[in-house]
Amino acid sequence: MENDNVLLEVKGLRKYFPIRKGFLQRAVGQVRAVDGIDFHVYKGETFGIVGESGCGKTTAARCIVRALQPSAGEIHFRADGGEMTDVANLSRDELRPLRRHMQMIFQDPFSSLNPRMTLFDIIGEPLLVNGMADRQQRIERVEELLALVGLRPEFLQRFPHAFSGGQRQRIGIARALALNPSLIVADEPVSALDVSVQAQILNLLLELQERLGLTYLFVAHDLSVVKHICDRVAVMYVGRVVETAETQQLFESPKHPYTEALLSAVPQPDPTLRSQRIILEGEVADPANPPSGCYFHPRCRYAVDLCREKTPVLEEVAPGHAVSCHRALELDLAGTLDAPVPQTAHS
Amino acid sequence: MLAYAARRLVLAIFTLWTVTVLSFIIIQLPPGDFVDAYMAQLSATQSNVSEQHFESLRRQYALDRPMYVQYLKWMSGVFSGDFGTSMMWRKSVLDVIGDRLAMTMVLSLGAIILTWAIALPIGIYSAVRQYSIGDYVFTFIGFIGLGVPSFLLALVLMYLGFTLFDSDIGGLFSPEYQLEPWSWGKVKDLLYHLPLPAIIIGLSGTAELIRVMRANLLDELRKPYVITARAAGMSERSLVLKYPVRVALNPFASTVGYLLPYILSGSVIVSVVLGLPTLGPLLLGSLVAQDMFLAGTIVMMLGALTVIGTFLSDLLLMWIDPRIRFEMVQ
Amino acid sequence: MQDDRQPILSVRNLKTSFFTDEGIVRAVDGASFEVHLGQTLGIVGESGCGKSVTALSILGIVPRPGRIVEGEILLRREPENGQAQEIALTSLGDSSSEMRSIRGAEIALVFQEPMTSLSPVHTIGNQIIGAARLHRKLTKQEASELAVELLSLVGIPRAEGAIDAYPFQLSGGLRQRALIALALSCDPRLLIADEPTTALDVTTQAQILDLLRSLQEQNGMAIMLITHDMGVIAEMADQVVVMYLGRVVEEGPVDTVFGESKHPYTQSLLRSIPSIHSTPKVHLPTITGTIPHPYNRPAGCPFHPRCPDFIPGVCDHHEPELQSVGDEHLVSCFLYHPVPETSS
Amino acid sequence: MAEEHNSSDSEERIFVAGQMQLMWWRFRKHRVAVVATFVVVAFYVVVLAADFLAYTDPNTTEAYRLLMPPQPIRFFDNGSFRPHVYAVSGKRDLRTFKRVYEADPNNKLTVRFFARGYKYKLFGFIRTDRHLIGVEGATAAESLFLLGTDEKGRDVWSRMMVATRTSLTIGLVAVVLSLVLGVLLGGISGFYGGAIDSIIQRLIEILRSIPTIPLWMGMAAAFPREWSVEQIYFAITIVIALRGWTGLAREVRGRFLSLREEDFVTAADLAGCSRKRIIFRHMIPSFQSHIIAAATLSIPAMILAETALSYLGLGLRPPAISWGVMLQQVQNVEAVALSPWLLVSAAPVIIVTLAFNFMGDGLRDAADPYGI
Repeated sequence: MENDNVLLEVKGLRKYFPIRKGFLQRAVGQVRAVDGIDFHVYKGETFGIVGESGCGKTTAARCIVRALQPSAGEIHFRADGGEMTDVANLSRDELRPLRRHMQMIFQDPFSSLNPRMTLFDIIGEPLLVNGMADRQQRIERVEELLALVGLRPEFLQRFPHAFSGGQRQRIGIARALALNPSLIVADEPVSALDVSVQAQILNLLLELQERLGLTYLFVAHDLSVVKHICDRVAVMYVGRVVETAETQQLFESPKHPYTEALLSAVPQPDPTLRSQRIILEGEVADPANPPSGCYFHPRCRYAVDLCREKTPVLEEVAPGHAVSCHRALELDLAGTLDAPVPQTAHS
Repeated sequence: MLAYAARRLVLAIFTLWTVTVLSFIIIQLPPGDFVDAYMAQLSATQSNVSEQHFESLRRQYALDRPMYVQYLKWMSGVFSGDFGTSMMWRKSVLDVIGDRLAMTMVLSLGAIILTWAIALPIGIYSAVRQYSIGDYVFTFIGFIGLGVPSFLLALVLMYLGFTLFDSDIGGLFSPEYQLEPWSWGKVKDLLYHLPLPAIIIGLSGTAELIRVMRANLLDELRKPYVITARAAGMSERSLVLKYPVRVALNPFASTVGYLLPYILSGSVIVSVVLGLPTLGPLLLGSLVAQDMFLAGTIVMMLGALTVIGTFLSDLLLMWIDPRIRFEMVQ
Repeated sequence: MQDDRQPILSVRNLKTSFFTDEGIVRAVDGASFEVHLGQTLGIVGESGCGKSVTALSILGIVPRPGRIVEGEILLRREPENGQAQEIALTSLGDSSSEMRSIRGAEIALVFQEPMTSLSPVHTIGNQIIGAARLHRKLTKQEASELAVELLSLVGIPRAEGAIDAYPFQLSGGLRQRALIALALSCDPRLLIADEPTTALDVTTQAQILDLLRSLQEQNGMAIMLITHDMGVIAEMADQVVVMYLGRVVEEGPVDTVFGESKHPYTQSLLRSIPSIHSTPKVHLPTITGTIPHPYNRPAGCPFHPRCPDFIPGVCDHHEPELQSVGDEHLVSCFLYHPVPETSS
Repeated sequence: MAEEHNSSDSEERIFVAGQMQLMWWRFRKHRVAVVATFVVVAFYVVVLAADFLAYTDPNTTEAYRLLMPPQPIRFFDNGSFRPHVYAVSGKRDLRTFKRVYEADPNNKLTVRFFARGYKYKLFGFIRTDRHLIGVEGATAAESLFLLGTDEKGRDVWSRMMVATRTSLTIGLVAVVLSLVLGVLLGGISGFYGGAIDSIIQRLIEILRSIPTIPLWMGMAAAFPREWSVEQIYFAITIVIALRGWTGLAREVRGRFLSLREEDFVTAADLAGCSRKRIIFRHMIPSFQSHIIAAATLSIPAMILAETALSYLGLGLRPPAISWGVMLQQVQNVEAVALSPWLLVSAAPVIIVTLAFNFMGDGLRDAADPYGI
């Protein structure tokens, strides 16, 4: 866990969206989509960000690849094994040489591919704009990439409309890999896909990581998927990280009541595991108008007066396990155990 | 809700101001100034007008001062009810316009009401019975309505009226009421003459609105809440009328915003063809005669009518759409 | 007691097709199942499997150009004069008054999109009152009291105020509760919930599923739960129907279907889902290929091009029938029963 | 791991079909739009060959031929194909003082193809005096008036051919002007957003809320009397375009705004594409077809605007010839009643407006071949 191994370090990242109103569209308030988050990602691991809709996970991911300009904070990224660079405040031109090292996979396999371009143009574009001018060379590289993601090289001249959602997601992955990036930010890459196709894409992601030594920042709302693919996880709630730990540890012994409830709410595809769920009261807080103190306190069954008054900070409670909860050390929360799943009979 | 209304009001006032500037530009556009034109006109008919008279006129309209002073002068006159002098008629512009403004409003309002009364049911029918023969027929008629400019329609109808019924369909009054003061009889006569020009003016707008209503409703009919209502056991007829039609009405109501300029435009030119006692023929006459104060005032009044009408329709929309009432506009 | 085992709804060999310009889409192609009072029947399948069309078919509201082409849907009504009444819904006209008196009153629907399943310009109360008064003789006052009662029953806080709220003023979870209140307005005996939690977050989903369960405990209605989420099915259902491309491939009690699944599709599907209990980072067994487009449905068993146990010459030539493989456990697969003599 | 994907040839054809190909397939399904396109093309053929299709100098006045009704063409003479018209003689009715015309069946004037007539330049550079049809070597008294004459004795058919050229090019020029303004301002508005966007949006709202015809009339009335036909022509197009750009600007802005949010645009940004490449390689190709459709739909309004202004006497003025100018002669019911054939120039206005509308409709439907 030396510092050299850190590929990405996010410090105090904030993204506020102004709420505009009136004739002159003056900003009358802010949606604190991402409200000061810190985490780091080691080289070669899969780091998951998980949370419910509106928790800011997608905004955070988009800030990190600088598809959005962060409002505040630092994003240190190590390109090509060199020095760490803060990419949060670089200009467009300064950013360009770094872009190739971090790429993104999108949630929607339909809107993320330009319907007016062929696969060759889509996957070859990053190559072209980054200096690979020779067409033949690009054709070869694109064919190689197609094979890598499990598509036939002959599909080169086809347009995206020829492909199903899962295949389109493969195309998106091929595009992201074109420049040999070290970090891939995957924003809900399987949540728009059918169940039977999800597994194909998850397998592909794992396989590619092994072969190419990729580092993933994996954003998802599906805890089962996160559990399956991530080494370490950060749980977000209303713009903040409430808990971060190694996956196994987080799932086995969560330290934040929100994580506990989240884990308990996931329905399992196994009727023998039906159990009493923790049903959270109320709704996710409004990031434009969050409650006082700990944002989670109105829904927390362990909340005490302190939680209403004071905002907790993310503190390490065990090596590599940080929680933002006043009562983290006193509570004994339930996690999920790795019960051996009865394998379905197969004749 | 108040914020929304205030926003629309500010915009309306701003638009109104732009209209006055544009009207003023139109007054100023022809070469030479008003007094030059007036002089030229007077000297053609009579020659014994003193130079002092012109000088005082020049001073009255601040013609020797910079343009913005002239504008302010004119505007301050407008606020006190003095819109300038019509040289063609040699009296104050307001006197010339007389009740033609009211007539224009009555005609436009009539056209809007007819447009809605025709477009709404046809639009609903076409959407609910999509791809039926009736839908095709109405769509076709709608296209004709879009294709035929209103003044041509007026001409053709006039020709048909003349050849088939030997009657003149022009005018808003029968000859016997033409010069009469207002009476119940005259109002009835007006109502009798109103529908035809109103339909002619409203036709292309009607065609457009049928398309709008049909498209809106088709969108709404595909929404899940229609399935919810259907699954609750509502009959198709009451379901369509209660939910999707009601929802589709909102964008429909906001069409007044562009319908009104459309209708006033149409009314000007149709009035010229049919010789209706509205602002249209007066505007044409004043422009041909370069009677610019009159022309500018009419353009301004027509502009103001649309701005006020649009503002009123915004308020109407606000009243019927809870999403705006509760300030949830995206 | 005998009567209790009688299903409230029986669907037999239901076939619903869409006759489009591009061709005929057989959205539901021979579905048979039964729903019992006080029980939850789960219908599960991926996109295009026909689960939603099945729901619409039962209610007789399949949109054009679709229609039911074959099959029988029997609804058993409350016993009258000691004699249970059976109505064949398929024999009633879609817009007949009998059908309408059943819709909403006997069978109610909760639709998938809480955002758009309620009219945006009518208040919640207005919509519930409207639905309640369709089938019950209530004054406006009574209906409005009922609406408040229903809204608090489904757990909407400050129900008196909520009846005057518009849907956009409520969050997704509350909207879904309001929709359930609307469905309950006429005390239906069968509630069809079509992906009721798909658009919701996990914690809200848990709330809604909990609500459905407690409502069922209270009034003993039957629930037909349609979803693509195997987890939700395992959690909620008593009986399960697994569909693929319009056909029922397997059905039976939930423990049997999940524990001893027989159809290769069900087996592969269950194995391909990562679970928070399974070993992480392992290669998930997958189903090869993608779901075919409904216009190009494969001949024979629709699953054969993706099936690991594909028997050439059999699966691609004959359509398997749904047949018993055990106690209440039905599978439609040639691995378990003989190939028909006559070629189809 | 490789995806098996077997496809038939016809599917393969669709899979490798580009945007234009898909749009064409989709447009082709819209039968009325295809027919309308042929009509529009036919009209523009007339624009290119107006003088060839005319047979009499459209400005030649003939005092003895005022308000002559159309001369029906007869195709067969004693069983053989020989298109001809009867010569017509006019005299003044002494009771009504109107000129009445009588056809003389004994004086048959042969209508020839590729006949010689007045001199002109075909397509602007080929000097010729050949016309599609004509009556050769006829005296002033023996001529062809397919659609009759107007109140100055000019041939309505020939005038209509030339008027078509004027009216249809005005529509095109005005739409090009609007397009330039609209794409420029709409693009700026959508791309930069913020205060610039607000200002342009308010400007558009204001321009759209003012009734167009009075505004146009006011501006058109200010054209100096001494301006040449060409000057007025361009002034008119500018006046029309001043209002016409607003719709297109809105369209462009809306597309820009929604495209900016598309993931594929973000992806291009992340790939390191320059702004210029994102705009020209990703955004513009994505909405150009919509803009073309919107522009097509706005042409009829431009044509109608010119026609209306000219009809009122505020647009093009004689000796310019346009549909509106021709319609000036039917200002009142008497004129319509006495010489209804003068209304004939309303027909092309209506036909071309409809054709553009249908064609635009088809284009709009086909503009996005990738779904909703």
